[in-house]
This record gives sequence, structure tokens and C-alpha cells, in this order.
Amino acid sequence: MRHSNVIDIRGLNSYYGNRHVLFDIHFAIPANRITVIMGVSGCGKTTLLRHLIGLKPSPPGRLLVDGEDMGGFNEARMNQYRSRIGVLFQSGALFNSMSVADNVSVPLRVHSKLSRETIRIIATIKLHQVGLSEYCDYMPSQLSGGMQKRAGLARAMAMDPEILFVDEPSSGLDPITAAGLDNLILELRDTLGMTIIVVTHELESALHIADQIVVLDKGRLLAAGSPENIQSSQDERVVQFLQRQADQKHEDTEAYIKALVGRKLRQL
Amino acid sequence: MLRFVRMLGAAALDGIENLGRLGVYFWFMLRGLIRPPGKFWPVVKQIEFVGTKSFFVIGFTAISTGMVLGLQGHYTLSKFGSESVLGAAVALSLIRELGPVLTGLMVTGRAGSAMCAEIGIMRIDEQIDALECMAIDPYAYLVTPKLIASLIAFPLLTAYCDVVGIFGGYLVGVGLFGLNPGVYMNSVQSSVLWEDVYMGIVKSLCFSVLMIWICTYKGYYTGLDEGNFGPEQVSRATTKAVVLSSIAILLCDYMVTSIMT
Amino acid sequence: MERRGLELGVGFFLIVGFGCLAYLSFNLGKVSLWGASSYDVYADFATVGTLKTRAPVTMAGVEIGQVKTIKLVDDQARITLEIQDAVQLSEDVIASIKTSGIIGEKYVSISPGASEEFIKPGGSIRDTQPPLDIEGLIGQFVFGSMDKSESQ
Amino acid sequence: MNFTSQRLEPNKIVVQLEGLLNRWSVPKVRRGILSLARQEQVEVMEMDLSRLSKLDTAGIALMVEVLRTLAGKGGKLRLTGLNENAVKMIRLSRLDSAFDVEHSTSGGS
Repeated sequence: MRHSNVIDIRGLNSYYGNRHVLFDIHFAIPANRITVIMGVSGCGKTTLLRHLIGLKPSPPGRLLVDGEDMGGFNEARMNQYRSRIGVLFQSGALFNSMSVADNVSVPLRVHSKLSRETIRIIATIKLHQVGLSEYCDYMPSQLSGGMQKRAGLARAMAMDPEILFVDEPSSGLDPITAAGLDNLILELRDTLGMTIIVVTHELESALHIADQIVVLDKGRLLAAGSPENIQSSQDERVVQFLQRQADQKHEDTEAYIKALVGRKLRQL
Repeated sequence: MLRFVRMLGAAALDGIENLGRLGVYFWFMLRGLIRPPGKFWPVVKQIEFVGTKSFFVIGFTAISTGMVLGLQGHYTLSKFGSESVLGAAVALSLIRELGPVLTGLMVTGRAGSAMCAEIGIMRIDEQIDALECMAIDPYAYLVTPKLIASLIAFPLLTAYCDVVGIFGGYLVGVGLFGLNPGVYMNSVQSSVLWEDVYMGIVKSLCFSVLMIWICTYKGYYTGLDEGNFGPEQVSRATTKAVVLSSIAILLCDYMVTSIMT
Repeated sequence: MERRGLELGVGFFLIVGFGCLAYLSFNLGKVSLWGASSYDVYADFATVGTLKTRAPVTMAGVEIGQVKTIKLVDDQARITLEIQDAVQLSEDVIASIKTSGIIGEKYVSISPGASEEFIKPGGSIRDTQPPLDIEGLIGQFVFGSMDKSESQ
Repeated sequence: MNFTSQRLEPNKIVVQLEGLLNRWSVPKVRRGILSLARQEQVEVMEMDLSRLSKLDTAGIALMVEVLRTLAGKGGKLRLTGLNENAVKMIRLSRLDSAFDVEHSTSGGS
């Protein structure tokens, strides 16, 4: 019996050196659903993502995968987890020394005994799903940024993952392609029952695809819930975020002056 | 005063940390030998990159070095009336010393820098993260094929450099100074011992390991010192990689020479 | 097609590289692929002069081996000669240390013997002649001690 | 993963697939199924997927290969007994028009 929550996050704190970037994050990622992590740039979205895919080690007991502590994963267990996931990075992260189709083939070539022919067909199918089947033999540098990102998604899907992580899918894409990607993500959930985690700052797309929205602000969890819940939230900062108001109180004045003149305000 | 002591301590700790990481990196690089993915084609590609594409530059370096050795050697030896050992002078200095060192330095400049930049770009572009997320060992996938290829290519390039260099000396000695070709070749033949050739091979193997180790390490940890990742970090890492590996090669050259003679 | 170019380039590189390496090792470095094709023979000399290890060993002017080690045993110099397998030394050969040219290197010359028996690997050459010692020669001539046997 | 084949007519062959058809099992059965499709007289292959419990993209790719082999000599590939999972996978791969699919069993649409 499958755990209904694929990933449980229980009070996750994260640091870069001495800088505290995530504060006590608590939420769960349900299976077969789309979870959207939102927030303005620099709020810790990407850091959270790096914890979820095991690129940044997690402290013990704070991150559970199928009820198992990810902080205690050894290398073999981590690789087993990673064989179940697919990740699309912000930049697409295509290997620029090989063609687009070869990029999509990499995980299959390393992790399966499939023949070259079969792998080539799978790569073409995946590229077709993202609308790039005519670009199989192009080099990544010959593609636009949006196309690179779509090719990256094709590569993330190459192993038919159970869990798909997508970092900023629609940034840098034209609205039509972005909508196409949103629909593909919905289709993946509906047809394959994939668990999908999307990191984005595009509200419209988030409201369209999400089953659950998680809002982060300055490393803290602001709200988590269904899109309806988030939209009807009374919380001042959530409302502000939703209305995309310019963040007036972003920097406190005193710190600003201090940064400018190098001393405290009252000393002036 | 206290501040100075603290700075010294911090620098020492930093150095130890770096050394430790360098050691762990070396271990991961070796571990890559027995880990998937398959390495045959990657190694072939790297041999092409390190070996075939260095042919011209090594050949050019070797022939000009050989000719200079011929000129200088002839000038010095003619003072003692022993031009007949010109071949020995050229061959021994090339095989024991200049061949391995010049090959090491030239290949570091040509291929080592490119390797560092390649891996550095993969680092800042999240490609190494992507590899890890596909459960592919980035060391086994990226670094180890380069190591194997260099271990094969370096001794061969060195031998090629030696032979071309000896021919360069021949050109000057025989062509310019009218030495008897038989005398030159006989002097080469009778002076060179297997031990000399062996030393050259050992040196080139050491240099190949050093170059790969340092250049790919610097690329792999691009931006680590500064804590941020950007194109300027790649260029900085590349510069550091070339300088450090060149120094390491020269130091190692001295050590191998002193141990083996 | 791209792959063919790659294969061609790498193949070319390997051929030239191994060719150069083989030339250096076999032609210049004088390595024989059949490593165990020599055997050791000992010879004791009263003095070896300035003989060095790896000096050639010749018979009738043809190189048949080289000097492997030089050691002091019982106040005498014991040298180990590495002789090629194809060459068999009669029991009664004479080993002498000679000089090539005036300032040239010392080498070991072996003059052929007549015996039917051959020296086995690990055996020793009984008759040896130390290098020509001009000072000693003059002394002998002056003091007339010609009958003193110089070799045992 | 197992498959059994049955020659119905000289030019028609029925392949029954059983179990999982995914990237682990495809390499084991690929050669066998393709050699069936390559037999000279065979023009129509019918793949019975009713006992197939799971199908992933590698399985789809195998079908594409069979289709390609048959199409090269004017033959056809027919899929029967598709379960919901198979129908979805084929639709997701945008191949529903390429295969001759029989939508009779277990409502996929």
C-alpha cells in the first residue's frame, strides 16, 4: 500500500554557510497530485527543491519519502529514489556536447539494457510530447531557451518517473508554449498519475494547474492549501502576493540608510 | 598580533580542508573506474581530444626544441671537439627531461584548460546536478574517461615528442653543420638506455594524473571559493587550473628525477 | 560519418604513438621482448679499474652481454656478467678488461676457449685479466719479479 | 514477461504478451518479437495485450519497431485487448493514429 503522501516535510531548516535560508518548513506532497511551490525570487524555492531531490543533504528526520527518512539515505538508497524521479532544471541543463535526442537518451543508456534503436524511438516519442520531434538532431546551442527547457522536460520524462520536479517551467517561454506545457503537466498527472512538483512565480499558471499551492516568503512558509483556499485567504501577505502589489515594506528603511551611509540612522 | 595568529589559523584550516577535498576527489575519480556507465566510447573520444588533436602542437614544439638543442649542443660540444656526441646530448635531454615536461605543459595548456572549462560550465549550468539527479555518478561519467584517456595518450605523445625532437636535432646537426648522419644516429643509439626511456614513461604517466586531477577538480568546484556561480568563475578556475597543474608538473618532474637517478 | 573521423583520428594517433614508443624502447632502449634470454656468469678480478655497470661484454668484438653488478668479495672485485642465451662460453675462456680508444670506456672482452665443457648459468670464469696497469707494469719490469703469477 | 506466438494464417501471426512490458523486459523479448515480424510471409501481426499488466514507453517503442518492420514490407500491426493503462500510454505518446487499435475490451475512452 502506497503512502498517500509521497514526501513529508517536517520542520526543515536550511543554511548556506552561516546564512539561514529556510525556516521550519512544514507541508506534505500528496501522491498523484500537482503541488506548486510559489514565491518571489530569492524566497528559498530553489533551495527547497534542492532538498527534495537530494542535492542538498537534509538533516535527519525532517524530510520523509514514503515515510522513510531521507536524511538517513545512503548512496544506493538515494540512487534508488532518484531512479523514480525526473527533474527539469531552471536552465534546462542539457549537455551541450551532444544532440537533443542523445540528451534525452542519456538516462536510458546508463540505466537500461535497451538497444540503441529502442532508445532512439523513446527519445523521439518524448521529444514529440514536448513538441520538439523535428529537432532531434539539433545541438542544444542551436535551440532557443524555451526549446532547451522543453527538451530538458523530455529528458526528465525519459525514464517515465513517478515523481516529476519542474523548476520554473514557463519562465522565458511565450504564452502559447507555456500554456502547452501546463497542459502537458496536467495530462501527465491525469494519464500516468504522476506526482508533480512545480516551482514557479507565475500565478496564473499556478492557479491553472495546481492541486495544492505552497507559498514561501523569505524562507518561511506563508500558506499551503488548495488554489481556492489560497485565493480566499485573509492573510495580508498572501493577499498582497496574489494581487502582485509592489512590496513596499520589503527593505526596512533603517537598514537601507545604513547600507547607504554605513552607520545607524540616529547617528546622523 | 592576535588577529595575525587568527588569520594564520584560518588559512591553515582552509588549506587542510582543500587538501582533504582534493584527496576525496581523487578517490572518487579512481572509484569511477569500476562504476557504470560504460567507458569505451567516452575514452575513445577523449583520446581523440587529448591525443590526436595535440599532434600538431606537440610536433611543432618538439621539432623546434630539437633544433634548438641541436644548435646549442653543437655550439657547446664543438668547443671540446666532441661534436660526435651531439646525438647523445639531444636524445638524452629529450627523453629524460624535455619530452615529458614539454608534452605535459603543452597538453595542459591545450586540453587541460578545455577540460576545466567544460566541467566548470557544466557546474554553473546545473548539468552536474542533472547528472546526479539521473543517478549517474558524475565522476565516473565525466572525469574517469578523461583519466584513462590521458594515461594512454600521454606516454604516446611523449614518445612522439622525443622522436620528432631527435629528428629536429638531426636536421640541424646533419643538415646545418654537416655532421655524418651515421655518427649522429650511432651516438643516439649507443647513449640511450631503457632506463632513460622508462623514466620518461613514468614521468608522463605522473603528469597525466596530475593534469587530470587538478584541472577537472578546479572545474568541478568552480565558484566554490566565491560561493557564487557565473561565467567569470569558470575563466578564473581555468586560469588557476593551468597555473597549478604546470607548477605541479614541474615539481613532480624534479621529484621523479631525483628518486629515479 | 562523424564517428568514422573519430575512429580514424584515434587509430592514427595510436599507431604513430606506439610506433614512436616502440622505436624508443626496442631500438634505442635495447629492450628485448623475451626478457629471460640471458644468464649470469661471475668473474673475479684483482682490480676492475674504472669499469662501470652496464658496460658491454664482447667476444671477438661482438657484443654478447653486459656487466650487471660489481661487488667486492674477499678483497677482490666480483663482477656479474649478463650473457645472451645464444652464446655459450667454454670453461677455459679468459675475461679481460679493456679500454676502447684512448679515453674511452672500459669494457669486458672474453677470448674464446677450446674446452668442450661450457660454463653453466651461475658459474664463474676462472681466468681473468685485470686492466692494463701501466704503473704496475713498469714496477714489475724494473724489479724483475716477472715470475710472480698474476692470475690464479 | 512472456510472450507466445501463434500462426493463424500463413501471413498472419498473433502474439500474446503477458506480464510487464517495460524497459527491463523489452531487451529480453525484443529480438524474438522482431524476428517474428521479419519472417518473410508475415504481413499482419496481431498483438494481444489483454494479459499485459503494465506498459511503459519502452514497450511502446518496441511496438513502433515492430510497426516499422512490418510497414517496410507493406504489412500491418494490430493491437487488441488494450487495458486502460495501454490506451493512455499510446494516447500520451501521440500514437493512437499510427497503430491499428481495437477498442473493444475494458472501456479505455
